Amino acid sequence: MKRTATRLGVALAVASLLMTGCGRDDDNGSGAAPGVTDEPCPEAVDKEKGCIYLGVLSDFTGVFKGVGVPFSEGQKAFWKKVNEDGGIGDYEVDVTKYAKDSAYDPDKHAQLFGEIQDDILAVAQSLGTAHTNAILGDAEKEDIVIAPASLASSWQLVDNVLEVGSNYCGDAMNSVDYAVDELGAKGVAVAHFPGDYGDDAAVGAKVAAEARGIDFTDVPSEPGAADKQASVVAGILKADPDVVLVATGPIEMASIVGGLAQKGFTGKIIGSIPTWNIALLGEKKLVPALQALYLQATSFQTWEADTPGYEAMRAAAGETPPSDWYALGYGSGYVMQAVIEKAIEDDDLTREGMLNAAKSLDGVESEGMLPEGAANYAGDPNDAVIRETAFNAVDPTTASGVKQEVAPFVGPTAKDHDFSESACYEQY
Amino acid sequence: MTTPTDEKTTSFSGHQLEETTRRPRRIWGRPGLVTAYAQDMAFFDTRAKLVAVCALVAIAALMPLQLEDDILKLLATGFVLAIGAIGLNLVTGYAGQVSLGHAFFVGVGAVTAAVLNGDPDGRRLGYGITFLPAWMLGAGLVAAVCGAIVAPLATRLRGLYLAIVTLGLVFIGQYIFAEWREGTGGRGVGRDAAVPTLGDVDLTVNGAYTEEQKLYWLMLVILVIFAVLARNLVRSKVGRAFAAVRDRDIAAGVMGVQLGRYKLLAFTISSFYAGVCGSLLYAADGHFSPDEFNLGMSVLFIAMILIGGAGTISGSIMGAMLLALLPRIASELPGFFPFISDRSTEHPNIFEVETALYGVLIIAFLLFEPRGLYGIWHRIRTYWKSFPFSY
Amino acid sequence: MTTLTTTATTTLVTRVRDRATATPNAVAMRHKRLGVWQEITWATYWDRIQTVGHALLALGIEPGDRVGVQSENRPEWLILDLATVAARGVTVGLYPTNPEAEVRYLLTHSGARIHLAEDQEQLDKALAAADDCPELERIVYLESRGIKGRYDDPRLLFWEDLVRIGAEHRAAHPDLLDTRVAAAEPDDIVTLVYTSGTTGPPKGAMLSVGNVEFAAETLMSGEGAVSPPASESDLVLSYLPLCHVAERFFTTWFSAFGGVQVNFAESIDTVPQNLHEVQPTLFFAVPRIWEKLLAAVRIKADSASWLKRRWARFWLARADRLGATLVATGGRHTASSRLVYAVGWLLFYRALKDRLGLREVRHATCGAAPIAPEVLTFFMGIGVPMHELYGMTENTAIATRNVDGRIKVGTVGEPYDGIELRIDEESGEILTRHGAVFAGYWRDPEATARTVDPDGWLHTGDVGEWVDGTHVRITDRLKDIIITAGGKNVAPSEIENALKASPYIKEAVVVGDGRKYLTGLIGIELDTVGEWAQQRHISYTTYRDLSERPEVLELVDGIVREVNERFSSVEQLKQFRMLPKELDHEDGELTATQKVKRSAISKTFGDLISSMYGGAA
Amino acid sequence: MTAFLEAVGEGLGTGSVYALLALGFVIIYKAMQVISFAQPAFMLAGIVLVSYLAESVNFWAAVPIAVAAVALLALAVERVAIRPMVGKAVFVIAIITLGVDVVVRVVAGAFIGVDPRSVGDPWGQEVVNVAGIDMAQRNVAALIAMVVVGGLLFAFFRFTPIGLAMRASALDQEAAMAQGVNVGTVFATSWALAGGLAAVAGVFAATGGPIDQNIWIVALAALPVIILGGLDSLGGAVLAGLLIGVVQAVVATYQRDWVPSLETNAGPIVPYLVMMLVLLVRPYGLFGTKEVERV
Repeated sequence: MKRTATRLGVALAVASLLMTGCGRDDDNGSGAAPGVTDEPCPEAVDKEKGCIYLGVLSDFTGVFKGVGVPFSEGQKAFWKKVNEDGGIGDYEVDVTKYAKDSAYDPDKHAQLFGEIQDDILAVAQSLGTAHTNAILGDAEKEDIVIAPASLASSWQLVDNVLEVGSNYCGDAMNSVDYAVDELGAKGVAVAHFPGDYGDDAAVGAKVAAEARGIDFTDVPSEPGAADKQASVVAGILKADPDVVLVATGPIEMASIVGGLAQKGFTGKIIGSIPTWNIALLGEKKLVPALQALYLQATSFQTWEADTPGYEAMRAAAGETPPSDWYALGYGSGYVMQAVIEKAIEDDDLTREGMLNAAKSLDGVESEGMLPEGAANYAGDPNDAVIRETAFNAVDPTTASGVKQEVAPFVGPTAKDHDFSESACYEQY
Repeated sequence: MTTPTDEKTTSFSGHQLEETTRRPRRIWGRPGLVTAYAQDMAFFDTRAKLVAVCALVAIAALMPLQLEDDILKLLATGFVLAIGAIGLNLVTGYAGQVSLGHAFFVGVGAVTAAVLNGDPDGRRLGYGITFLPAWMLGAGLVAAVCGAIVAPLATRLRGLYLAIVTLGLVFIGQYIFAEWREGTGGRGVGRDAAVPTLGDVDLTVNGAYTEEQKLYWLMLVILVIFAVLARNLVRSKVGRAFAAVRDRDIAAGVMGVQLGRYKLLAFTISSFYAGVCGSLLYAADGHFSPDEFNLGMSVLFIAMILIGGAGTISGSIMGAMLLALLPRIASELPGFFPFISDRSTEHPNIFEVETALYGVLIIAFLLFEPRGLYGIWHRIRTYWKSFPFSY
Repeated sequence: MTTLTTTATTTLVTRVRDRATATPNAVAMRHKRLGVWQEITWATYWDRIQTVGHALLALGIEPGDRVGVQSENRPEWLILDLATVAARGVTVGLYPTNPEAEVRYLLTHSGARIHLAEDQEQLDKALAAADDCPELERIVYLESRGIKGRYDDPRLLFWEDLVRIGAEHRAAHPDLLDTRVAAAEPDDIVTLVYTSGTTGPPKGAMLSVGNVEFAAETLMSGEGAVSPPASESDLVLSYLPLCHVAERFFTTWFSAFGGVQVNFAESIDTVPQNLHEVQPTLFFAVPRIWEKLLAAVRIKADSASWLKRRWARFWLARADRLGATLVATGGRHTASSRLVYAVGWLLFYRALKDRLGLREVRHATCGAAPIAPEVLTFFMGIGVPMHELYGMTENTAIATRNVDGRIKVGTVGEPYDGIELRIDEESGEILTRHGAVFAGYWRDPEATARTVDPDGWLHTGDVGEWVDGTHVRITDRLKDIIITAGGKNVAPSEIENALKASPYIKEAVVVGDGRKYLTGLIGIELDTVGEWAQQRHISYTTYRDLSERPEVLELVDGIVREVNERFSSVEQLKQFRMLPKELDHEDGELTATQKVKRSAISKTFGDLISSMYGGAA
Repeated sequence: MTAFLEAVGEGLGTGSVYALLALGFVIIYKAMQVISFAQPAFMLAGIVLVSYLAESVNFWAAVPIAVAAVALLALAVERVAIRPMVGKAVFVIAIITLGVDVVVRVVAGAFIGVDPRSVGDPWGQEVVNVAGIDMAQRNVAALIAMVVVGGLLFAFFRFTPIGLAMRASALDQEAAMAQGVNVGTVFATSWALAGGLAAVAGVFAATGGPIDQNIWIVALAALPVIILGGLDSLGGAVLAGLLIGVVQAVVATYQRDWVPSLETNAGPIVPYLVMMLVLLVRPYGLFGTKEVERV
């Protein structure tokens, strides 16, 4: 026993010596800002250049992996092209090393952000609204700029979030206006995920329905296939609306469309942008229903769009399966690129510098990848909000499975709505 | 079946031959010469244990000066999980009541703490109580009350029936959490977790020490307190009653152990620990959502106690630490096995490997080392204890 | 030797009383109950002695009355023993293994008025004998299990009731016992120790107050038996039968005279465990125990995992060398051996001794029967200071002992200071004369006269010789000496002990009196041979089956051959047979102290023996 | 009334899926007194296999192949991870099956890939009108499949030697062994059967729309079903499965009328609530046999 005690004593002494003798490495590398190094990127084109690390918090295995995976691939393609074209200043950009899979779980999202936050300059992709909200507090503390893969109506209220495109709330308003004006709808139902994403669309629809004086029915949904959507379908049928707004994932949307079609529903079903996935075309029995009933509300163009940006993107994509999410990921790069360039221009490539650069950004040349007026963070938030929405219909002949059916327009509700007070979803 | 009174008359214990007033003395160098029951049941029954545990705690306390923040965070999470694992071990490992409902009580704790601590003017319900012990114990108490409410149903059932019913608790709990948006933030959204502050110091803000260092110390202190409490509990009359219920509940009942009472107690205490665990579990990430408290979390806790060692406090801690570090271990794997990708688009990738590894760990431990990490430790200890022989 | 006066004789009782006054809260003894070693202080010990003493007075015990005890070692044994002495009675110890017939003989012969039977088992024996014992009035029992409510013999008295009677008597007559104690005289008989005669019925040796006092003074003073003398800081484990004089010494008398802390083993089966827990500082064992310990080390080391086995073999080999060195130097380390031992202690011997329970032993003693030198050497090698000593009931165990630094292995050491010891030139018999020579055999003046000659010399019956003029070597018991047909005198015990030094051999009985050559009956050690067989995948059912396995026969044959090489050709075994059963006290093959009764053996296994001399098996 | 009957029809469809799953659980339980938590994983494996096979061969050929393959997989799992534990505490074995579930689910899930998959079933969302009630074809198919499979199982247990051995073993394992029943074969067969049943159930759970790897959650509903029916009752499993399916569907349909304030679909927790209510009255389920306790 004495021997054990002695041995432990020695071990303790050695351990404490080790711990006090050589302290832990408290600073982050070469003295530059977090996420900026003089060392080349892991997959550098030019080994002479330093590296800027951007974090990616996406969904590779969860409900929205159909969004997260192509989105991330698009981003990678964008930055690969930027790096090949000489990078930004003395740096190249890496979006691979700190790419994490949150599996569409806000808690895991927050946890992963904690893991990478000391190693990145900014977040190039934060997928999900509630998810981005979960890290917003910490990010604000550290002045970290975030590019969200989410179109919530709250982002224009936050300085460090670089939103692009119209939000779910505005899209929903436009959808209702469209239904009333073009389809003569008398009633609208919204099937949506619980949570900020679904609620945002629901509130938009509700606001528009009230403004236009038509019936509104709220039908909460939840992730899951046909068995989980049965009650949703039942709820919609009971309300008997002329148009149904859907803010879920693609599987849920497909089940709802299928269920409604089965029961003879003939109105329109307008889904938020994340409700479409090209794989639904594999569901042969379902395609006719989708073609007949479904519209996708979005402010972005589809894969085959005829702009220089899309052309370059298609070239960069090569063999990658076409996906509008890929295009969105690719396009979002323009904004981050502009912010980094401005920060370098200001000779302040730090988090603060990035934030200042972002705040002063009043638009970006995206070669037609982003909607008109995107990336305006300088002016009044309400003015900067993109209010126009286009509708895509299912078209199996196109590369991404959808094709623009209704050109971008701004409905009366969205036009007059003040987005600068609070996020739509907070009014749910 | 002998009656306990029969035993007394067999020798002269009824008379004053043994003095009870005197403190039991320890005879130097003779740990086996136990002269009092208290000594036999002592917290540290040997000096080596005392020294070893003190040394371990001391080393653990010094770690933040040496280790990087990301590891510290994992370790701190491990400490908190260990509190929950100890709780589950009390009801499952010690009292033998298999519970798959632990996640529910953890959830109750997390929600309660968040509600108590939350900003009164915030988006969600909050009472603005910043005093850490208040919301931590409050969370534990509310969870304990839930445990006490559930216990009567649980005491009617045994074995796998009980396991499935407690599993139902998780589903019902998730439903309630999802419905109560005011408190929980709702499914898929969640809310900010309780913020650990001591006095005016917000432990989640970097200062002279980083957030991770401060949280690590906080969790270490709390874990030590709760581990000591649990250890004291299981070496008491209550602990022995638990063991009796576990080993053969009918026999225990015949011997005068009030089954209902002790099962109730086991569930209540276990839930209290779970509640405390839940209140602290999200301090580092600052956010949680009700989707967390699902079957997977219950299984995680079960895995902790089985991998650590059922019916041991130290095993609970070891199991929790291993599972807390598992993601990190998995993320190191691609370095050793190049065929494992760290990109989620390729297969097999580390995310899959991590999850699979977890399943494999469970299977492997139960197949090869049913007593878990504690069993391994026990073997090592026995190797030296039995030195220079093998038995 | 202190002054002995008739007015205030120091007895065991007064010594306990004085100690209880001086250090009331020191630990007198420990006994294990429900897994915990319960401590009994001197104050409690003395208090209980007084109460039980009063009880004896209340039951009418007069000076010289006998009180029997048949129990395992436990505090009550000592309490009753000393209470009896306090009442000037005579304690008669019985072996717990004594079968009913012997209990009947002993109770009848001693004429015990009160008898303590530990539990139902002992009580059944006592009750069966009781009707033949007119003097037996009361049978006290300690464990009520199976007795209370089932036995209605009016002579029965539960220990608790005895204590109650004592307490009442004490309250009524507080000074009566003190008066009785003060009246003690040196010639008072303290105890009858029945010698486990290997021939004939047991004889009760009477030991007086004076005997015990003289013996204790001799042991405790000067170089004594243990130096420095046994003290309060010493611990002993009490596990050998207390009715044997050696254990009485090491337990009761060491405790009373030296203040040694007595720890009672739970039972004979748990001795290894208890030894490990208690880690006594003084340890007495009979050769059989030492042999068993040695066998355990060998077997366990061999069956350990690979690394541990290698390690153990290495250090045990060093231990052999260390032992040899110590044997050569008389027990003192040389510089190099001390260094080797120090390293070995750190890496192996300390742990080994800890496992054996001998880690704290400062003085280990072996006696009561001859032991093989290699056993002693082994234990000296691993750092257990072994001392062989010699003594017998009739001289209150006072004769010779080995002294640290002058140890001679193979001898029983030097006579104590202040006693007389000589070896009869003619017969070679060892004779002693001193104050501890017993007062005679109870109710057997004839035998007394045969044993103590008119000059006061005690004839020990052991044959010995001087070694280097200072140490005594015991050759054998006088009556065991075998005279072969060729007229050669052979001491069988040396051959037997050499055989028994093997871990596989438990019993060896050399036969050959009046025969042409020597032969042996050999009994295997079931544990070790069983293990040995298991490792070789030899299946067996019973002891007899195992004994008769050809592989086992081969094993034993090898050991016999090896031992034979060490002896001259007349002393070699020409044949051997396996004992078909384990020898047993109850079957009369062994004495209570596990000594072989040769007469009984030659009768029981006559066929086997004659088969070795060409007769029919 | 039509809506109610349509809900019942819907419920019979999902109920059939539950019943098929529950049969697997019960078969394993009867053989070794263990609940196999690996059933969800086998179900997922079946779905994945069918979704791949349906691309090359057609759906009708894909199903039997997948069922056989999953049965083999279950057999392998039993041999590797379960057989060595026979005789250990049932709870420990149950947890091992949880581990198996995790591993198999990860591997099977990896094959689902990024985009939703389809089993390529011929029914889709087509409906058939039965006596004025619209019933989804896939629900009718599930019900028919359940009846057919149930009948085959009945015949298997009734008329084949191994079926007889399994019944004997379930009744008294030691006595069966003494009569020469190879308990190892019984274990293996029960696992293979359960695996196959899970695969069949999976196919029907996956009909009607695209699925992702989270489809396995459906299988959890079978747990309250088996408790409700009684762990050792095959008939109980079928009845409880249908009952739970119907109650679930009815609640989903009428929840908004009954309790408008509830936003979340209560369907998934209905089985547990029903189970708990029943257990309060009958601690061994509706048809389970009371466990005889020996001290």
